[in-house]
Amino acid sequence: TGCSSANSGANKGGGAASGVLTLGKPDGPQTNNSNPFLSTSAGATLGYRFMIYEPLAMTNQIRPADKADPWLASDWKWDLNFTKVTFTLDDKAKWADGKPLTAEDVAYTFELLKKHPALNGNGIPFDGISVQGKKVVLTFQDSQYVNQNKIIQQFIVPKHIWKDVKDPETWPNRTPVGSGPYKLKTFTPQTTTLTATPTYWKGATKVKELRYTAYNDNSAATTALAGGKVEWSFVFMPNYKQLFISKDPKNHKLWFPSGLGIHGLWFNTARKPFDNPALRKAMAMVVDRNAIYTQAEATLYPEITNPTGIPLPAGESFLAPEYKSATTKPDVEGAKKVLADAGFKLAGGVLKDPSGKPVKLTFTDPAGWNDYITGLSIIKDNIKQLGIEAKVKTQTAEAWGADVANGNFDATLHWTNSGATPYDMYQNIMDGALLQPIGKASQIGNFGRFKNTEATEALKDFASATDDTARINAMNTLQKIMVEQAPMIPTAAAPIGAEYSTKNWVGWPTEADPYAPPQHTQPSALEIVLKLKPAKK
Amino acid sequence: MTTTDQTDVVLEARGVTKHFPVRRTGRDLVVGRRRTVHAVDDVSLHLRRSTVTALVGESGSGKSTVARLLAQLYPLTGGEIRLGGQAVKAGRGRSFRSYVRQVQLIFQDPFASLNPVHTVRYHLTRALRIHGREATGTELTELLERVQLTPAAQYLDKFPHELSGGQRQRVAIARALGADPKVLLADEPVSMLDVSIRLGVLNLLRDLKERLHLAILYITHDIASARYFADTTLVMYAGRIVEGGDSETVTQRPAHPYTQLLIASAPDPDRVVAEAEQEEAGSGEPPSLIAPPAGCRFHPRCPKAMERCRTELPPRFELADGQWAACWLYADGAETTDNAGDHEKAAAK
Amino acid sequence: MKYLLQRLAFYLVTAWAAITINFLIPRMMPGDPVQALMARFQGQLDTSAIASLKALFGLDKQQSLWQQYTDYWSHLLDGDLGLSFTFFPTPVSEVIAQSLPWTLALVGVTTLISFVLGTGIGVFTGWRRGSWMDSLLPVTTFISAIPYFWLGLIAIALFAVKWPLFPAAGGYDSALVPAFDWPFISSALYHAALPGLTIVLSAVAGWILGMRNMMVTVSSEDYVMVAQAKGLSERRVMFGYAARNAILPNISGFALSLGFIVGGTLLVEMVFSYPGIGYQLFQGVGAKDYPLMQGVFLIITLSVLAANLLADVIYMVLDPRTRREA
Amino acid sequence: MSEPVLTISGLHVDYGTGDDAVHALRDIGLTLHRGEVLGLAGESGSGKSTLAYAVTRLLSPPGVITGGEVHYHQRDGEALDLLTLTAPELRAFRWQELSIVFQGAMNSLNPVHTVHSQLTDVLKAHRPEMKRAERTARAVELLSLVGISEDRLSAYPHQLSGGMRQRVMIAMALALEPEIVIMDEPTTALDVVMQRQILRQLVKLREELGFSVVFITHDISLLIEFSDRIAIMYGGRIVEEAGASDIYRDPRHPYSDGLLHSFPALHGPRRELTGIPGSPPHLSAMPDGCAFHPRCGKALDPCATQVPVLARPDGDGSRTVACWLHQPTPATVAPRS
Amino acid sequence: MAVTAAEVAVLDTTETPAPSKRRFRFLRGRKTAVGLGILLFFVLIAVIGPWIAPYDPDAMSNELLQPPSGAHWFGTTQTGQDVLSQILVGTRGVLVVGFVAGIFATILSVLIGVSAGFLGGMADELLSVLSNVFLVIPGLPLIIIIASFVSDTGDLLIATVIAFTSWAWGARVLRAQTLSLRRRDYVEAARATGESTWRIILFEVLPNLTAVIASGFVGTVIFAILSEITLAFIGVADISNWNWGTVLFWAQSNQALAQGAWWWFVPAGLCIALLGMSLALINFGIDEFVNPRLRTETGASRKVRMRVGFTPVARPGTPEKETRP
Ligand SMILES: Nc1ncnc2c1ncn2[C@@H]1O[C@H](COP(=O)(O)OP(=O)(O)OP(=O)(O)O)[C@@H](O)[C@H]1O
Ligand SMILES: Nc1ncnc2c1ncn2[C@@H]1O[C@H](COP(=O)(O)OP(=O)(O)OP(=O)(O)O)[C@@H](O)[C@H]1O
Ligand SMILES: [Mg+2]
Ligand SMILES: [Mg+2]
Repeated sequence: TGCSSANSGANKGGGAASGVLTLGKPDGPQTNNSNPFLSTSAGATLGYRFMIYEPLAMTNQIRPADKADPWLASDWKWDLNFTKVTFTLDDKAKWADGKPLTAEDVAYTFELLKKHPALNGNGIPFDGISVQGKKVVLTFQDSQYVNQNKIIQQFIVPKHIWKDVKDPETWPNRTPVGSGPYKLKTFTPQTTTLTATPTYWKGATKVKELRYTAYNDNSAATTALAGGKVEWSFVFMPNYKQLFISKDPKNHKLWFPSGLGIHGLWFNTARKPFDNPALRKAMAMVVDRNAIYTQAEATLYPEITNPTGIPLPAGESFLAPEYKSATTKPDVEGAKKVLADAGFKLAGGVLKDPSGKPVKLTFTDPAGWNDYITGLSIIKDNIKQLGIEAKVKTQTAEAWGADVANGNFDATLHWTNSGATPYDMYQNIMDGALLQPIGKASQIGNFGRFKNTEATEALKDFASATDDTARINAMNTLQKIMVEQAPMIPTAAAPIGAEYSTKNWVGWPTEADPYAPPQHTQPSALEIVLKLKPAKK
Repeated sequence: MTTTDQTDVVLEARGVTKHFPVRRTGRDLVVGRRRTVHAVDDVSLHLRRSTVTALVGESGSGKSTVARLLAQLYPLTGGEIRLGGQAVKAGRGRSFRSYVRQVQLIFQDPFASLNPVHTVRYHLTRALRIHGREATGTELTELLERVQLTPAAQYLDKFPHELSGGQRQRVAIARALGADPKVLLADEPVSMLDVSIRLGVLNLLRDLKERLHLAILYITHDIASARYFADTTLVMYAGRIVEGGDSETVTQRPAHPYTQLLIASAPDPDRVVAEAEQEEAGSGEPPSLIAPPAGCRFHPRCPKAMERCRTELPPRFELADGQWAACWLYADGAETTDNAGDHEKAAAK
Repeated sequence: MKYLLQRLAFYLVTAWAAITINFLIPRMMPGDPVQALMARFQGQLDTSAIASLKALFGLDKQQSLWQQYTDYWSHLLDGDLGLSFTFFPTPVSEVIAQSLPWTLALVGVTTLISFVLGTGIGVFTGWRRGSWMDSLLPVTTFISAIPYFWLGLIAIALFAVKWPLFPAAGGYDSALVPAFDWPFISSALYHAALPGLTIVLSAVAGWILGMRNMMVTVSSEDYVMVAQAKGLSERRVMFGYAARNAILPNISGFALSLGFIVGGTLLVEMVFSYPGIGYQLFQGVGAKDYPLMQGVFLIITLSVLAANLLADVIYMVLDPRTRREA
Repeated sequence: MSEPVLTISGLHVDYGTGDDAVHALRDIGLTLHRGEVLGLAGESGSGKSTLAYAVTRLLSPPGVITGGEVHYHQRDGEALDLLTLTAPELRAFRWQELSIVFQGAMNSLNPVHTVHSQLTDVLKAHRPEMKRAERTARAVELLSLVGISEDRLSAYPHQLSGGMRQRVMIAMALALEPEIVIMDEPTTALDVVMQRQILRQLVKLREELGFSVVFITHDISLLIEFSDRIAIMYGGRIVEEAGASDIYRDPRHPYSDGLLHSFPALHGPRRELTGIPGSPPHLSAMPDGCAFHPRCGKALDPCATQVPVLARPDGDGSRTVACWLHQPTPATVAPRS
Repeated sequence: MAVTAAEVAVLDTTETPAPSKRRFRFLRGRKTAVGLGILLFFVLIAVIGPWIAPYDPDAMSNELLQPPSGAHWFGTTQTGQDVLSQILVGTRGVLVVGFVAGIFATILSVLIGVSAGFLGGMADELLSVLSNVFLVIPGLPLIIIIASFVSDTGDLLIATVIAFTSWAWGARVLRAQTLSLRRRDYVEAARATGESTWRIILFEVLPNLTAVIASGFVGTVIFAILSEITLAFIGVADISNWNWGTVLFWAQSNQALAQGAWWWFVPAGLCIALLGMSLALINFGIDEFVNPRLRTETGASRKVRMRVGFTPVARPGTPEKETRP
């Protein structure tokens, strides 16, 4: 920037004719930082890091069980019960500066992660890293079954550039060089522009320029989307039909599929009477997930229809046989029966626990998280039918975060981790290995202090099992515990969605063609961009 | 009238000095200099029972400062104050209260010295209570009657703004009397009042002096009223008392050139004829009190200044009839001759 | 001169106290930047990233508060404000450098405009008291009582969405690169128009009222009367005598408001998605970004102090009474 | 001293309008002759300043002139009705023909402009043909006229002493050599020495330049000494007007008489001081009839109900007084018991 | 800046008496009356709001985002809540925070400002530095930070925080005032009569500061209300407590304006502006009381136009001659 003619030739606005695709995100002004390893960089926040740095393989988070597409690696092979993986690189791959992309680069990238825990965001316990000709071999101490997708979708950085970097943790990487189809053209806090590299090894892209604009908040981003200023974005908007679709019903589209992460009401199972599974289960039985879906989540967060909490269709293949066709319909009578069986008494509209104390609880969540608060209000109404009196209390995000970690809450809406299998979310909810006493911060997971050795065992089995049957058994056990004990009531799936416009570009992933989650900050965004074609006028 | 015996003296100032520090400037800090306003220097005076002593002088000559020093509102820089023959040094609290019970100050401006938010009743009640006296209706009525505000009931619940200037000044005086003092220090008690009501207040003060045998210090810049109202008159110039004596004598036969200038300048309907003669009387402005002139402070303006005046501070020279002046003109012969006419001649030299 | 020196010493003490408080406040807050970051991603960032982020931000080492404080000062004196957490590893000074100019330009210019405009109108309304202009006062009061963000949002709804005369967000067209050329500058001006207008509208009322009141007060001063008695032209009396004296307190008010430019713009920037420093601070607070918060606070504190000093100087220049010769 | 230069007749001034208006001046009639010093006395609040400002329409809001006429007689004999002048005409008239020295010099000088600028801007406004250097020269001349050295030209008001400020004001008033100078208590804030100096200077200047002076004060002894004629005001009206020595020797109105017996003399025999009982009325609660009657020892019956007009007392052509004691009364004249 | 004007104005009020009976006379006058009227209206709503609210402000219904109608005067929200009820119920929070903060801040500013002014010397220097530090620290960001570090952001806490960050202006003005009062004759006179220091401060000085304190109080209330609403709007304060700011918060986060639901957004804003205006008018009244020159209602009627330097001539009968420049 800075030269006086910088803008003389610039054409305004996006459009297929000019080859520009405009993207937007409501995260505020950015700083010039394209270090792909840092989730705080502009590259990560806006998502353009994946347009520059390519993964070894392209996984599909919304179909995690499908086999990943080869990308930089033409092939990969897991051996020895997922303690060893061998990557074979695609010969054609080369860096944007013309240098070939070699196994050395791949090994260097993994070395970097191993050497700098600060960069190893997925916390993969790398062990042996070796180059064997065109192959790269990684070995691990333990089975990496549950981490397999995280490992194969690792993006690769060029060794010839990174080896001179003194401190990769604080390097802003202002002129990023990757193997991807784009390179950074200009950076300003408000807008980052990427331009296509003509020499991309997979062949030229149709989209010649990507323009990422940072908006300060949702409403500004929504306004931009509605007005066609931004063609691809993901923003939570209430009433998207009116705010977005209705502005151009033919072209304005949105799709919010989910992966294997969910949101739900976490109980503090170390507190009485929520340590009683019957009580939790009864509550789970009356929660109206559909109301949450329509009123709290504005139909943007996919509804969870299965009592196991596994979002569909992403987790279809993991469902235990007994829950294959189960659905969640509020069942007040059933719930009352469960309670009565467990010794709870309903008298005068007030539920009393077996010891005779009325059941009361306080829901907490940060002020300002509207969807959560609305969701809590709905649950509050739902459980009133059981005679349970709930209060919704808001806190500051900080205080709430601390309270949740320390186990200082009754029940709260919170999210889970997600991964290639439901393991990540279940582990997050019920892993006894993560259990901390109340008052001691548990940041990694199991905020609800769920103590169940069966669950802990099943989780361990699933992660380290040597064969699929063992894994299926473990997974079925977990689902059973989830349904029977309800350590947490799933309320909505975590979407990986986006709004986009087909006015200038077509080829977006859709319900019918779910080749990738549509979000532009995900690794698969690259796949989408490569598939985009100018719309026919 | 002139030399009453010492027992009559109620309040006495001996060589009282007050210097105010001046806010220091950056340069002062560098040079290490500490400058002061010499507001009052070496002032001695006696206030006697049943006597009005006038203190006259131009604006800024230090009259109010003397009054406040006598009221112990400021700490002294030097000298001492004796009440009933005892040197006093009132600090705060109890000793200060017992001092102000005997010495009360009346301020120049009756519009400013009564708190606008309080009634007459409040002002008087406080004055009585502070000095440990009952503040019943009769006491208050009596107090108001003493200053001729009758019927008292009509005034008790009034706010200052509902009273005329003269009435306010009376309330201020009543408040001072509430302490049942021996000494009243009246700092220009009438200068803010309308011409037609001044006299009433002055007459009241004189009446109080006679009835209650108060010692009154009457501060004014109006030398004619000093003649009318005071028994003795002191003339102040630039922080020093330059002349003193019986009021009639001081006003009719001023000894100090400054007093002469003052009297020559005062408006006087009878003057008309004598206009031309006084043409050459002194002029110029009063000196800076931060760096007062050496010697006699009046010498830069004095038409009769001599060499000695510039360097040496003139002491008091006693003249006839108890009159005295701090002026070198009277250095010789003052002690030898009792002839009052003499100093007139000396002054004319 | 003495006056200035005295003020300077006073400012140094104030600055020290303010900076110390700036240092302490963020540290007294609960939560930590990593937790805040996790909450921002709501599950899209795995909990396994916590350890790596802690290592990244250097939060895994324990240091006494005193140690941190002395470090803070020694870094500060080196001009090092640390690395921002939100934008790790961008130095705070860079975050500030890229956002401050926008704030200064937009709010600075509009503050100046509203001051000049408001003072001007205030001079006339105060001078012509009892004219129809007095009936504007309630309207002005009403406008000045409207919360700024509300006005801004209504303005966007009307003039950017319903009748798209102005852009709704941003500091310039996203197709452009900041540079000293016409396309960029015109675009920046165009984008500044709506936020600018709303700022002026909501700020001008205060100046009008203040100036009017001073004008009325000064108009009945004897020297204004003397000027009228001297038969001077109305212009000379109004400006040379009345306004010249009436403006003194307003000028120092203006200088003070210059100091608050940096701190007071949060809502403008939020509402109009303006890339300025106020929004940056807001984000920093949300993200527990101590270095950024401290940095912005430092800038605010220093600019307020500088503005105060400026006010003193201006006052000294304009009011000969404060210009005491030593 | 016969030729009038300013005649005021039937002047009424209110503060405010409508029901809560305060009648500050009532039916004022007064003539100023060329070259004379007319003293205006009366206690504070009696309307002296109001009268001075009303004449040039300088009353600040809410002052309103509600009646009467003010005529200025030019040298060529033509009369100018000051109350009908338009703003530009008024501006041209002011200072050129009539200048004012305001009460309290502290506030009359603009604190942010130098003496020089305040002295010359009036020249700039009225003598546009003058050059800058000429204006400065004139400013120097004016200062020397009142005995201030020219190096004070660049000083700001706060750098001058009270006396100097007052003298600067006087110099300024004389800048255009006007016909009339109105001085509103020009010396109250000063001590007697300074006061005499300034007044002496003024008398000298008047002899040189020949302007007329309206001199306002409530210090009656000062007036008697310095003025040719004296008008005494009470409660918004003029109650007596006569030559200075006439008033001194033989005051006709009981209020004038009271005034003269309220201040002690410095010389001569100690006079009997009687003073005036009671206190001045408040304008908003003015007694009916003669405003002075509640304090008057000689009040007659009509005094309480009927306002006496300014009339010549029997057998004296040079003075006027507004008192039922000195004029044929409409009703029976009987002293009240 | 109204504050500056007041500050300057009050310095020359030696001549204005503020007697006790008339101490609150600044509450008279047309502007003040209008202001008080509006304020009283809102106070009334604050008291009875929850009773007269036609619906439970939290209750969701199926009438989603309905424009104003007979059933819902101010329309409904995204979740079918009644906007009018939210505003009625929310009035209390606004006023409570405004007034509690105003009272706290005023007490602080009186304590610090008056002691600094009266005691002088070292105490003055220290207290001045203290209030200047609080002036220098940016208010809103500081409030955001403090508010975000306490776990329970209820009304009272928000009020305390606002009070804590907004007393400094008042303290400064009061200090200047006290400095000028300290040397007044009646204070000296009280001392000369033998009054103790604390009695002088309490009974001689403080009552004379009533107007200044009142004006500072009203100013702080305005500031507190705007701050509170801003905090609620940006989601720092507890948005489950209804006040006008939370109404705006929900409206904004549901993009009411973009959805065309102006009825959700406009009433709260207008209420704030109205309340703010009423307080500003009261302050005007106080300013006019302190500095009578500021009065607009100078008794001037339509007929007579007052103008500085050109006294109008209005002889009864004769029409006024226009005096244009
Ligand atoms: N508190 C103070 N600090 C500094 N200087 C002071 C103080 N009080 C008085 N002075 C100075 O002391 C000198 C004498 O003042 P004082 O008030 O005693 O004079 P005064 O004779 O009463 O004058 P006036 O007739 O105007 O009342 C003046 O120069 C004044 O400026
Ligand atoms: N703005 C005003 N509003 C109402 N009444 C006023 C106003 N200005 C003056 N007055 C009243 O008009 C009367 C005359 O005032 P004026 O100033 O003319 O008196 P003065 O004789 O000059 O008194 P002083 O000797 O104190 O200067 C006073 O009673 C005063 O209260
Ligand atoms: Mg004095
Ligand atoms: Mg006057």
